[in-house]
Amino acid sequence: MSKKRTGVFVCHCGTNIAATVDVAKVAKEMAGENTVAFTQEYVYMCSEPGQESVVQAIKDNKLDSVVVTCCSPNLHEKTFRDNAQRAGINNFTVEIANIREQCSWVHKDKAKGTEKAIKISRSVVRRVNRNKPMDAIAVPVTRRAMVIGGGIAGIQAAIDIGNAGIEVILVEKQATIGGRMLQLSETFPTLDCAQCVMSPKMVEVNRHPKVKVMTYSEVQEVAGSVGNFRVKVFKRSTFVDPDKCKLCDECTEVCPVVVPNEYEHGLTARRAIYIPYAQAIPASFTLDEDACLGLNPVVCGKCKDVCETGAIDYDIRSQTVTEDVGAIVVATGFDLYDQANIPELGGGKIEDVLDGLQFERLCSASGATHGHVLRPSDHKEPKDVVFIQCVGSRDPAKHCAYCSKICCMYTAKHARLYKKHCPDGRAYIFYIDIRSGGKGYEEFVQRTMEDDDTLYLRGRVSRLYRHNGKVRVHGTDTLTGQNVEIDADMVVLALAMVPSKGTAEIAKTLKIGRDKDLFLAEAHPKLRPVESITGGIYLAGAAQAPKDIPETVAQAGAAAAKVIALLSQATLSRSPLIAKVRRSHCTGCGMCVEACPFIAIRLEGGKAIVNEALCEGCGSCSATCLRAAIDVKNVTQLQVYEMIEACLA
Amino acid sequence: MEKILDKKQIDGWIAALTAKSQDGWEVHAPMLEEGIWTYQPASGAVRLDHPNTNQSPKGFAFPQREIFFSFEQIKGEAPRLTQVLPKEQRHAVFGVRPCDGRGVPRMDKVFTDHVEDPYYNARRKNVAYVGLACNKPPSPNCFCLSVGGSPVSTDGLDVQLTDLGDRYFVKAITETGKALMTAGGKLFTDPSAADQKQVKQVHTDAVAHPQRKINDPDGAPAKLRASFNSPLWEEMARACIGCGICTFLCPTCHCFDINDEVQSKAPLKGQRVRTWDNCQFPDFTMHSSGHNPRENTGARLRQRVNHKFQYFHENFGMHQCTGCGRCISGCPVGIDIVAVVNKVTEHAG
Amino acid sequence: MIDIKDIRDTARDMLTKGEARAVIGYRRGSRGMLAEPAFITNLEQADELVWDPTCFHNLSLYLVEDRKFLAHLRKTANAPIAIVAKGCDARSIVVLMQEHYFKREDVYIIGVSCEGTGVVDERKLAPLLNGAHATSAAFDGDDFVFTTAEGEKRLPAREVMADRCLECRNPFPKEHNAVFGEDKTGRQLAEPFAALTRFEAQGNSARWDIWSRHFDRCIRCFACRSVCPMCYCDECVVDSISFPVTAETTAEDKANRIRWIERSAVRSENITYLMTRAMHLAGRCTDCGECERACPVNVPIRLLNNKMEREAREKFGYEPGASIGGSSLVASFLDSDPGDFIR
Amino acid sequence: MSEQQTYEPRIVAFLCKWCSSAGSDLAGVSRIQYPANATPITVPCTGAISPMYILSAFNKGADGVLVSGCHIGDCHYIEGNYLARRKMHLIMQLIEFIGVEPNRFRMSWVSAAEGGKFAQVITDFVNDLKPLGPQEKLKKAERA
Repeated sequence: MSKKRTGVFVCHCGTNIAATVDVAKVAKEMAGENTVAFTQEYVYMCSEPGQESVVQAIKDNKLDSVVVTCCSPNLHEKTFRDNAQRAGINNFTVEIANIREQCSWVHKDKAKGTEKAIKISRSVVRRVNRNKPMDAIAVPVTRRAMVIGGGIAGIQAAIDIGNAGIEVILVEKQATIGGRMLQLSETFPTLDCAQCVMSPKMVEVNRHPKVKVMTYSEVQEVAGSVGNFRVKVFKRSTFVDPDKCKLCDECTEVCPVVVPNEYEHGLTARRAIYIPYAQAIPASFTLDEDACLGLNPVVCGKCKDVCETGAIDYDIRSQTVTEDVGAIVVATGFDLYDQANIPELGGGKIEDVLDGLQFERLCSASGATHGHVLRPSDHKEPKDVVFIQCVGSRDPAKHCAYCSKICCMYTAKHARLYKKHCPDGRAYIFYIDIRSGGKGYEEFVQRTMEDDDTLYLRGRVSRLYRHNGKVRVHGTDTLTGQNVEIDADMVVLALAMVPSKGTAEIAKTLKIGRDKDLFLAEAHPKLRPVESITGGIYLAGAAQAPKDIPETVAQAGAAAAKVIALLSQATLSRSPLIAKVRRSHCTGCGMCVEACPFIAIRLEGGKAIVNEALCEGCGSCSATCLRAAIDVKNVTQLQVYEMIEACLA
Repeated sequence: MEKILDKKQIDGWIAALTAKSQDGWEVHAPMLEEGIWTYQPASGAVRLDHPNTNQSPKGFAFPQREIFFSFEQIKGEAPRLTQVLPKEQRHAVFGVRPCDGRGVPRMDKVFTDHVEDPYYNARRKNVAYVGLACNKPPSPNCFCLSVGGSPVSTDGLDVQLTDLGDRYFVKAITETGKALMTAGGKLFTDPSAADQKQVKQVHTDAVAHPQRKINDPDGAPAKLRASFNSPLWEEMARACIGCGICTFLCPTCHCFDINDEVQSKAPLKGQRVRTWDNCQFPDFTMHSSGHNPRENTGARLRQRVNHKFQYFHENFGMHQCTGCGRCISGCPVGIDIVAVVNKVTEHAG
Repeated sequence: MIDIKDIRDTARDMLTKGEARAVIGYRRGSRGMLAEPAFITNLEQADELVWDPTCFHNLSLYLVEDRKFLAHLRKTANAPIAIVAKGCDARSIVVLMQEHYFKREDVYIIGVSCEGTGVVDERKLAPLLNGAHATSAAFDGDDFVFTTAEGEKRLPAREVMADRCLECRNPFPKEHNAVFGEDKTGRQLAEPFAALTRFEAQGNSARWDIWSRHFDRCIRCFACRSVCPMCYCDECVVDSISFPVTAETTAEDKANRIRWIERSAVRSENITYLMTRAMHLAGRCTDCGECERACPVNVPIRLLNNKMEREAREKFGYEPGASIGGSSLVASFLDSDPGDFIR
Repeated sequence: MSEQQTYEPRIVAFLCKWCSSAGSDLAGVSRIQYPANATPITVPCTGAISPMYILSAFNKGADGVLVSGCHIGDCHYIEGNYLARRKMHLIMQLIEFIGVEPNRFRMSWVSAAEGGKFAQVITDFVNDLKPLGPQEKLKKAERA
């Protein structure tokens, strides 16, 4: 084996590095390494002349590997790897030693900074010494996509992907697509009707030749990785054949079972057989198996008897279907923060204290009151309505630390809707401050205050309780410093947005992370806001963070664009830095198989075998193997061992 | 030179040896720690009531690890080597049992007979062995009588002590021994006729004590040679686990390995060290091709036994084994060199 | 009480019917009272089998050797191998099967219950015999009976039993094909982990004082590793005595071995060796105690393994050798694993 | 100056690529100052950190060893940090058991967004290591 020839390129980064690190000394020390054949320092290695000099140096000195000691690899690893390729050597023999973010920027003492920079550089030189040239792995792509969640985000993403000619499967847990947006009455700041906007979208997606809509379905299991996922979807039986159902509603008339209607947030009840909304898609009834007396003609069977078209069939079974897709968009939306967590505001037990979505349903023409704002306790028009913002939001000590972003706007909208319904009523809004960034948003809030005569009170509400048939609101107005007491007919809480129920499970199933607030985590907060940390899985809508409809639609479009770009490639290249088994040392104990988070290792003939398409190169296998019989390429145990040695030399 | 030393005076003698600042001795004696007897620097309260030490005293001349030289190489320059010879320090080892004493000339043969090992020599010339005769066998696995030794052998020793109850009968064997005794000066008294008589009796009784027995030690070399391909080896080694207890505890096993221990890669810096090796380790004869001429425990057991009772004998005219029995007592799985030699020689006819 | 005849009959039966190609058990050795491993392949040898308090050895080690031997010859076994196994030994066999080292049907486990006692600790026995050497040892209820030149010596087993047996929680081989002796699971002769608890009661610096002396004493004969059925790796990561060279081994493989420790038996290297071994046995060690018994310089290796065993049990609810299909300690996790040490 | 003031502990810091290494980058971008005692080694995931690395670092003379990764639930590889949590618990217990100061080993969760926390973790570790003095117990002797 010919001797290794490594080039070390030390960047000054202007004075960003050179001010704290004696770059000349770093270069000199690296020149003392046995494998280093060339060293160079330069004021800006990443500049055009800097890059050119690297390319030239590789050629002139017949270098086979390169260490650039500069800024974080996140910034210029790709730059210099591309250069290496231009110079005719393999890009995986290039590594970055980070002496800026991890050294010069965080230390002032030049002697200590230099010493640390030398250790960092030396350890990377030792690592590179054993880096192997490698080619990216080409993986064929399945040109199909799945969108999980049939709200506005999911619908938009599905339509956009479908329009690019790519097959999409839209999976929705509920009996209808439409999600939260379908439950809204009007939307801010234009006050246009949500359903009027939503219904055509729902119809469009349902009729789209490239989109297959699966409602009442849940993702059960996901295997594979970017480009090639295999998804198992559990499709619950509705016991109604949508093709035969004529929406005559006769089944509900005879159904003896009454349960709270979750689509109306418990404001109304429904039967065991029901349709969520008139606009539901698929336009078909659903038989709620849990509520039904028994799916058995002997027990009840009234709905089946009354159905003229024979659409109801108790023998339709739930089934699990397997779909192969190349990319997945997760748009699982949000729920409201549970009122039970806020006992001082009644914990959800005080009558006429509603949450924002319940109020939406009251205002909605398709809702329980057909668009009349009536209070649930006595069905009278409320005269004094108190809206409370930031309930559960912006309270790191007790509830959610973050701002739910849309509550200022929808509370203003609620006040206006209320005033439209009851022009003689009084609307009060408790707020901490008003956040109305967005096109036309600030004007909208101003109009609420000025035109609609809504009373904005700056302060928190400390307590709610029933008092003389009303809800007594104890609050403070911090601007006047006065305590405020209002006997309200109705109170509406702008509860924090939280990831929808089941987000934890879906994150686990998809192997994507969640952030500190338990929303789905984007790969990078600035630069990769619609990608999850797992390749091929994208995020859209409120599952990623609280956001309003236009933002949601924009993100859905962005996610769709990412999916289209991904699936437009004939093959994908995967990082070749994956696990490799040393067969001579493997005893087939199977610990790596168990430790692997990606089900990428199996035993065959008493030895572990890595599935290159599935391995992500995390190294859990190598740290678990007692025999060092499995290693991640280019981050082998031997390399880490030598890096440790270099750090302590 | 023959003297009597009151047992109470032994610490005084050791103190006298240690005291002389110019060419003072470092004295080591068996001490009981964590249930095992080891040689430790003596600092009073030396009793010499040990059965035998857990490890033989061979490490004084042939330590388990020693540095040959240190090396350093700066990139582009020639390597610099610095020999590391042992410190000039004299060691007097007390309480050496006759079997271990007999190990000394055997080690000398290996390291000084055909070749001069400077490291061994540098240590060896500075070690004196103060032996202690075995009034009765200290271990149920003793068999020194079978290998040409005796519980009262003075072979390899500089001084021999014999326990006479409250006092030792002290006999100088070598000039070094005399010097050691002279250093004790008036602590020693001249033996009476009764003392002389008692020593003789003690020695006679010691030899008469029953021991384990190798049946045909003299015929062993030829019979082992004839039994090289015997299936018995594999059978008897079935239980062998390939650990290093037998050889590491042995007073005459001397195989070693040489390694470079690198401290720094750039500049290259480190030491070349010698460590004990062990023919029972599976990789002892492993070739880099993967071929191993002694690929099973049978071949390795044969190597150990034959080395002791055949090869060494052929080279030096004596059994290498001195019958201390440590390999038997120490073996976790019952491999018993006496039983092995007897069985092989019996089957050889 | 186990009648040795039962074990011998089973062995003979297995061999006669060809249901086992060999029986691994214990027989009388040539050294005083001590039993030694026996490899029985014919009927006459079956009568050599013994069962007494010196049957220390965890014979599952020889199942490992057997598999290695067969692999070396590229042979497959034509019949299972039968093995006499105590509770701890049987758990070792379970761990080996958990790690796919061999299959359940490859082994016929002749379980022996330790009943109310266990194996003797020679180091405890020696002072009680006043210099005499025992030529035989036998179980007798809660006593051990030793024969010496001075006659018979009866001692309560608890006084001379190995600590591992006193502290044993499962003296009965749950996994077995045949089993002899009464199941006395639940007997408690000493608190589990009693020796560990005593040791841990000492402060940090006292513990270091003791351990540093132990580490200094280690001669790296590797008896602890050699005697351990779990140390079945062809090449030990810390100090190879048997680098497996196969057709697939490249020159690079050979050159790229990591020297985690040097061969010098000095403290730092001994520590790294012993600590690595303890880590690698975590969740796998079934506390047969053979490493500690074999150690020629009395390093209390069991304490290290016990420490890991207790952590696994108390913090992760993990019992080594509990089931063949069970998960491995370090390849699995629970959401409830303690994390309060993490900042 | 007393020895304690001049003594600078040497720390090997194993950082996972996705969270803690990124967190240390953020500390850099934010110019949060912390002591220069810790040399980072970036690995894909804490799950890839073999206990051998810890032992080896101490063997080679590290005064302290830090392992830092993603918070539970945030692992880029989903489960790697769970596996690490268990392994590191065991190795930490073992190190302490033989009488090495438990403060010589540390594990932390530092996310990509926690630049300040990263700096704090290093600062605290250095402060905790200084009173302990050089680590001699597990260190290979220069020449024995």
